[in-house]
Amino acid sequence: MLAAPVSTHALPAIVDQVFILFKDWLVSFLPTSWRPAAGVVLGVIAIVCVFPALFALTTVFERKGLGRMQNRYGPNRVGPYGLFQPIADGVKSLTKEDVVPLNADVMVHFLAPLTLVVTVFMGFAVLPMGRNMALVSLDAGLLFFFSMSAATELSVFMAGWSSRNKYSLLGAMRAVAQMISYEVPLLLSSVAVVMISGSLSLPKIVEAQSGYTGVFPHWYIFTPWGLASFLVFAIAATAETNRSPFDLPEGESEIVAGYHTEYSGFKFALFFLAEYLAMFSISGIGVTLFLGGWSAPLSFLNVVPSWFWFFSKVMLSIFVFIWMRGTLPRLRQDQLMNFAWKFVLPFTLLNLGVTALWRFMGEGWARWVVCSVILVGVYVLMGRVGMFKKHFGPRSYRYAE
Amino acid sequence: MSPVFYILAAFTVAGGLAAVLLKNTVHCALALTVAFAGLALLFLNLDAQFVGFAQILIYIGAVAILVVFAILLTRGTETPREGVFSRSWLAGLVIAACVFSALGWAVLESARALPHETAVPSVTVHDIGAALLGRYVLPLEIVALLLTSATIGAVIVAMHEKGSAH
Amino acid sequence: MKTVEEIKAAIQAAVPGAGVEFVPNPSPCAQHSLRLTPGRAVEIARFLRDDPELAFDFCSNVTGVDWLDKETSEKVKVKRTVNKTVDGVEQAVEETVEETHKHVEPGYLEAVYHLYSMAKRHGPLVIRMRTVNRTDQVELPSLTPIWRGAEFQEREVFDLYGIVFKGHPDLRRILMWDGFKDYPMRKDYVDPDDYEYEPTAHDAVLKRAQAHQAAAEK
Amino acid sequence: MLGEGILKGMAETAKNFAGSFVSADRLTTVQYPEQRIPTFENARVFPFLVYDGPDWAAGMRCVACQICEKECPPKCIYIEKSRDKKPDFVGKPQFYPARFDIDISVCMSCQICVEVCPFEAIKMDTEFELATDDRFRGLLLDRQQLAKSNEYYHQIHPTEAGEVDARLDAEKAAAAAKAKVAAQAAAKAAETAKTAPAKPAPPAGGED
Amino acid sequence: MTPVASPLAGYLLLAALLFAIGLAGALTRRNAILVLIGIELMLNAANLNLVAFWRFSPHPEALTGMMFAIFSIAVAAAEAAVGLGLVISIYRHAQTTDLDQMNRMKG
Amino acid sequence: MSVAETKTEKLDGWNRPPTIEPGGEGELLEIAMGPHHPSTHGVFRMDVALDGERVMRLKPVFGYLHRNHEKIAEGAAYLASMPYTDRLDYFCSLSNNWAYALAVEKLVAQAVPERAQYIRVILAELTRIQNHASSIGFLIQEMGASGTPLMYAFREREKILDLFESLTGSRMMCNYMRFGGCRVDVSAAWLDAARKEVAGLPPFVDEFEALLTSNEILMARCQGVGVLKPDLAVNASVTGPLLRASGVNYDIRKVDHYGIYDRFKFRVPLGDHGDVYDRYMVRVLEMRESIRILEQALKDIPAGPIMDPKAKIRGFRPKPGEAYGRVEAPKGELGFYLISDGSPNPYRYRVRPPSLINLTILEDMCLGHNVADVVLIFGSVDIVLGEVDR
Amino acid sequence: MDQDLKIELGKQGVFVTTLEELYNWGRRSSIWPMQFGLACCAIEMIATTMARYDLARFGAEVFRPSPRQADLMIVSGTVTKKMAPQVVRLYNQMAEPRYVIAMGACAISGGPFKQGYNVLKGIDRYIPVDVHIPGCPPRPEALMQAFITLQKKIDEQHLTGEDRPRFLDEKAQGEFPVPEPAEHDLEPPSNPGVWSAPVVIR
Repeated sequence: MLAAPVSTHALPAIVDQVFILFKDWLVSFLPTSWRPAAGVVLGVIAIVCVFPALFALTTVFERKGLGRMQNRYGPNRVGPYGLFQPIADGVKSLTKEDVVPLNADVMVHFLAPLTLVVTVFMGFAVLPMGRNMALVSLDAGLLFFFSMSAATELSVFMAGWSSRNKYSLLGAMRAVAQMISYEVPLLLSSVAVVMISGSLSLPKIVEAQSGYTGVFPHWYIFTPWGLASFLVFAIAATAETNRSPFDLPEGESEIVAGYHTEYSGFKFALFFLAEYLAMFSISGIGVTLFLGGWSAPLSFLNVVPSWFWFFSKVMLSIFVFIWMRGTLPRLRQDQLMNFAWKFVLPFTLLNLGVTALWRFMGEGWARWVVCSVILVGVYVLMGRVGMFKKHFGPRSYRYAE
Repeated sequence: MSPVFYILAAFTVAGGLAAVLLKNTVHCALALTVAFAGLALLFLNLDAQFVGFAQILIYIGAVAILVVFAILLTRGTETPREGVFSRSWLAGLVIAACVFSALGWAVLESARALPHETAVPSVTVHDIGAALLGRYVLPLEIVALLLTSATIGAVIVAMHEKGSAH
Repeated sequence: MKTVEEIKAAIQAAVPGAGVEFVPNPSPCAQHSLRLTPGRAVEIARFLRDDPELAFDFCSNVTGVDWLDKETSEKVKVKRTVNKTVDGVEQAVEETVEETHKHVEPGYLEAVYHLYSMAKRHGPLVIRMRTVNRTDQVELPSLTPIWRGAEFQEREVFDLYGIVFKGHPDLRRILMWDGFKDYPMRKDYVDPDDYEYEPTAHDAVLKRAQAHQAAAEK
Repeated sequence: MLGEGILKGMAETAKNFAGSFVSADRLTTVQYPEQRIPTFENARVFPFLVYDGPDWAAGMRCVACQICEKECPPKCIYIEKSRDKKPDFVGKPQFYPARFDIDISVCMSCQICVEVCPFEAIKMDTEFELATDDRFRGLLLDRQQLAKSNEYYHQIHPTEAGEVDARLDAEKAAAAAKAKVAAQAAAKAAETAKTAPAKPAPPAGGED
Repeated sequence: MTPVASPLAGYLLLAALLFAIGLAGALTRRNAILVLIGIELMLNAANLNLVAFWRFSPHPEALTGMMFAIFSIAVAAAEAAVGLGLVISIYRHAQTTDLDQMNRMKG
Repeated sequence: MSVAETKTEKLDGWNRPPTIEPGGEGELLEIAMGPHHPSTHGVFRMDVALDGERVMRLKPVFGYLHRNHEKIAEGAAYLASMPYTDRLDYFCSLSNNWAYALAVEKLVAQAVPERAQYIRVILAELTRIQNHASSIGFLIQEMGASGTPLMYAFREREKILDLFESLTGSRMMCNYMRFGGCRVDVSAAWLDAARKEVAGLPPFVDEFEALLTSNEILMARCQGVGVLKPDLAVNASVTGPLLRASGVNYDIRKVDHYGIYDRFKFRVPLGDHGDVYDRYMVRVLEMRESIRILEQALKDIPAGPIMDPKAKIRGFRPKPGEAYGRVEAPKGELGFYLISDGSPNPYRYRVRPPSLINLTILEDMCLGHNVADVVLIFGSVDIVLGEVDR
Repeated sequence: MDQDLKIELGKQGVFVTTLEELYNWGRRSSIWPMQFGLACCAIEMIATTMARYDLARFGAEVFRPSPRQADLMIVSGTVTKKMAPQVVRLYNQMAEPRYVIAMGACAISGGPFKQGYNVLKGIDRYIPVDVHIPGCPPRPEALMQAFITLQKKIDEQHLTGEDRPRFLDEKAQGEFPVPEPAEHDLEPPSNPGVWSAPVVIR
């Protein structure tokens, strides 16, 4: 944890750093040699409390939001406005019988959800959730994040394989194949940011975006390459978290419930938790890389605490996840793979080139025009070619009287 | 020699042993990832952050998954009827034991000459990047070539049969 | 569209020696039908499908019908000589006696096909085939090779009536499970005894419920 | 351009999302236990037996003719005729159901019993909240549970009940007229009988 | 184990042990994939050596050992991909991953 | 994955599903999809053999909802079967009613008064719209959309069901038509409500189309999937939107001229590719045509009786004979075949279920495709198990 | 929960009571039905989850495709003899606590189709049913009312004592025998452990 250099004790600054100050105050009761470790422990406790709570809220808001999109209320009876719904779900999941299939691999079956949740939680360690609010400020923070998200794949496989159920295995294979395929564009799209900011450390990346031109921020999404990377990142992130329209691993219309078909009770709840936590962490990374992390969207809004901006941006991205889920049908396995390897990956590579071009063209409007033209042109071209090659597109129909 | 080292070492060796000894192939692969994770932690213990994370990303995120996929694709999940160890297992064991004793003897012999605790080197990712694109740019290019050719080679090897079947 | 009689003539012209019989339908809709003898039925069906003028390319409906053994009793007055003792004397007297003659017309199973033409937009033409009896000779030629649309329907007729369609590519039970033994749509099928609890039993249901109770008490 | 259709779809759901906060068309939920969709007059769920007057046993219109029992497609009605008779609404002595059970766990709400009933005695209820955990006692309704007053009938099916009442009134009037004629005839006959040698008077047609 | 003065010796011993385990696995297992697993273990043991040498070298800022380890990881990944590709390819041909049986068939 | 890899074996017409050769590796994976599989519209089962995710063999298994409708009907009076027809295709009870009434009316040469004919047309077309909307909703649901199109379809369906309920008394099991007319008359208020509802339908279809028609994912998933060639479709007795999506112009409303469909101006939309997307679009376009019919019918509906006064209700005993009557139900040709032996019960009562017969070519359409496509193709056939198994 | 028992439990400690209440509240507020439909009633079940009726308000829109994760099996429609073994098997796969709602006439008793040869005369012959909804099909509101009835039923359950729910009774049956289709009928035609016919006096 970075030290908290609160220079001015103006109220906004105090509010901004309130968590850090609180932590420092708590830690100050301990001997000095214990303080760093205690700080980390406190941070871990905070993360372990905050994000599951956020998960609980998100599930109920997702269900309500989906409901609204579908002209209905969604859960609104359990507690005020249905807010206690996730608590009830939790109580029930905890007390529900834990069925382990007879021929399942008991040990692996038991370990899979645990390792999944643990690896997903690890990802939060490097997220800067506000000014000075990263649990550990690693030099190779981005790398750490991706290595953790790569480790989740194995847990998914373990879950699917140990259940000894055809649907589970099929779901797990799908999930792993999909996650591996989309990890490549995910990594490469963030490489663009690393190229410009010149750092793998997430706080540094945020700082690189925290300037303003007039009132408008210097976020990477407001550059041609940044927008393109962001789109690719968003697509890949959706695929990584198995959300609609890439939710094939759980495609209930074909393979029942995917890799967690055979899980019940609390273990199933853990999978559920892990899915949402992954959504938060990947949204957090997306926000950090492209949307300026904890910096305010307009310069005069800086009085609002930084953690507020971080969490609102994350929630906004969660809303988009939900929105897409409410609208889109899912792709097919081969289409998903083709999309990853034949569309997203080449486009990402091109974008890397464009980023390099941007880096070396220097300030001025020329690089804006050149980069935008290349990206838009290639996008339209690839879209056209893809559509024609796959023979899909709008059709006309004839009538008989 | 901190207790952390002993814990990690035990963890890693246990993973490695399990990977070699277990009956079920998938269990072996999973145990292998345990060993990989232990090694990654050891790297971190050695203050090699970048290598540690790269170890997790590549070994657990890619190699282990690859192994698992290969096991499933070759239907290796069932334990074979004829036993899991090769007929020449004894010879193998002997050779391994010999190798270990030779190495161990060499290490212990030279233990006195080995350097003692040194200061923690302050190497940032930035330094590594600079080194990769500076002094080590040639090996980097070669590795890039190697990786590309390996990818193509693996794809071709795996695709080949399908092509000829039709 | 040609009338059914014309079609019959056309069939007989095209498939020499085909046994085709005109079966009138007394109902007001007058959908008369043709009865084919099973032997040449496939050829006739192919002719019906492929003849450019008839072009019955669309086999809409396949039905099985179960016709039970029909017992017709008719009362006949018969004259015969009976030995009688009239006035103490035994003599042969001719007498008219009423006798009931029972004919048992053997039952049969029937498969009915309704054909239409999508190309010519006419129809329906009803063709029917009969099995010899209801017990052992229940084979009919399958028309699935001519009209694929008959595939599941013939399977259904096999399942529920027990008509065995020769030449059907995949004649298995379709609605009932494989180990099932009976042909439930036949008129003489007896339901399994599972009337354990019938709070509003009456008529036939009552009888079965009572039978069940009697069996349970035993 | 690729992605256009997706955006169009997203716009559609967004419209519904936003609309759900302002427009009733976009938020069609009727919150059931508190709010209810008004029942339609024609709605039908399960049959009930209509009775007139305050006493359900005395006023029951059903005469145990058992037509509905016979016609009921799933055979969910069970009727036992009474041994004695009681007068019906026009005063004619009729049998009544000593037992009238409907197993609503079988009933398919087809309304055929209503259609075939010549006495306007069985009608369709609109009550549907009948879920129970007791299958054997909760779902076999006897005649007391089935009996509902004519007022209730008016309440749930006002138009139809009005027609039925009009028809019954007409029938009653016709019966009364017939009875009157019969009574007059009887009176005449009695008069003539007075003059003529005594004849047994015909019974007055159900005037009680 | 005798008390080792240098921590490096501990790492080296551990690496030797892992290497031996990997070697034993590679030499004794029947299944081709498990042989590959053994080889991976051996490679990792080597990596451990490299990193340990880098850590305790007099000039860690030269990054030699670490670079070696990074390249070795990259090469190992390539090796794993090609090796498993080969295994799958052979499996398609012979319908087995049992090395003993593959030997028996002689191509 | 294309069907071009499949080897079509021409065997006396198009009789056998094509056989395809496995790609080479390993045994086939046998999966029984159903009978409680989430996307089999109830209790349908497909025994699928997979090579990877590619379908090599597919055998539908029926009978999990075989409720002995025909047997029960043969033991009951003609009228008593009317409520049972509701439960055949439980989405479209009114079409079923009509088909059965039509068959019986043919059997006894029963005329139907003008007003009743109009009511029948109105109800049948409303049924068609709600069925098509829901079937598209289910199709997209199977494609993985989390219910939104289905919700919109059901939102509209509820409005139509309100019309049904206020007229016939029940939401789904209307039991409305009678031999020679209809059970109750429509009121002016009902007609107004129906007009209002019909006026609200085009915006609904527009919304539906905006949500789906040009969606790239939907196009990518549906186009070129589950192609059904017209000649095979005809030979396999496929009917309804499935047939018309293959480009065969056969709509029983136009062919048989039953009811009073001749009086209305409407067109029959046809597809050229015969794939899932065409089926989807044909349904959408049919909804639009149905709205046209409804507008005309609601404008022209005459006054008059709704039951033929000569119609016999009590003691209904048709003379011996037989009749086959069919209508264009939303799912295809729904026919009833009745044999009367002069008794109050039909001697033989047979339903020609479009859902079952449309499934004949399920295997042909699915072979060589992905499992995910199977679900889609199956959804595009639009079946209801009550009718498949009866 | 009735007053007497509250007092009685109060003796055992408030903790138990509140725990029981929390447990029951959790169970009843989060009933996830299984995504499983049989016939006509299934359509009304779907309609119940749709915008107009919106079962989601009770937190019950999470229709789980996998029986392991579902709490409630809504037997919505006719159970045929061919299907009955599957239904029982599915029920066996569900994790406790599990509930069954028999929706519609067919599921309760075979309904209008009970005279058929292939129709099971009520699913309660094989598995225990918690709530029965008559109707053919029941209106969506009726399903919701049944749902509320089930919630009330759960609320009234005590975790200890004689009337504790079945899943807390160690001696109670966990797996139910799955009937086998035989030559003429299912074997056994009913499961005597679950169901016995009441005596019909007639």
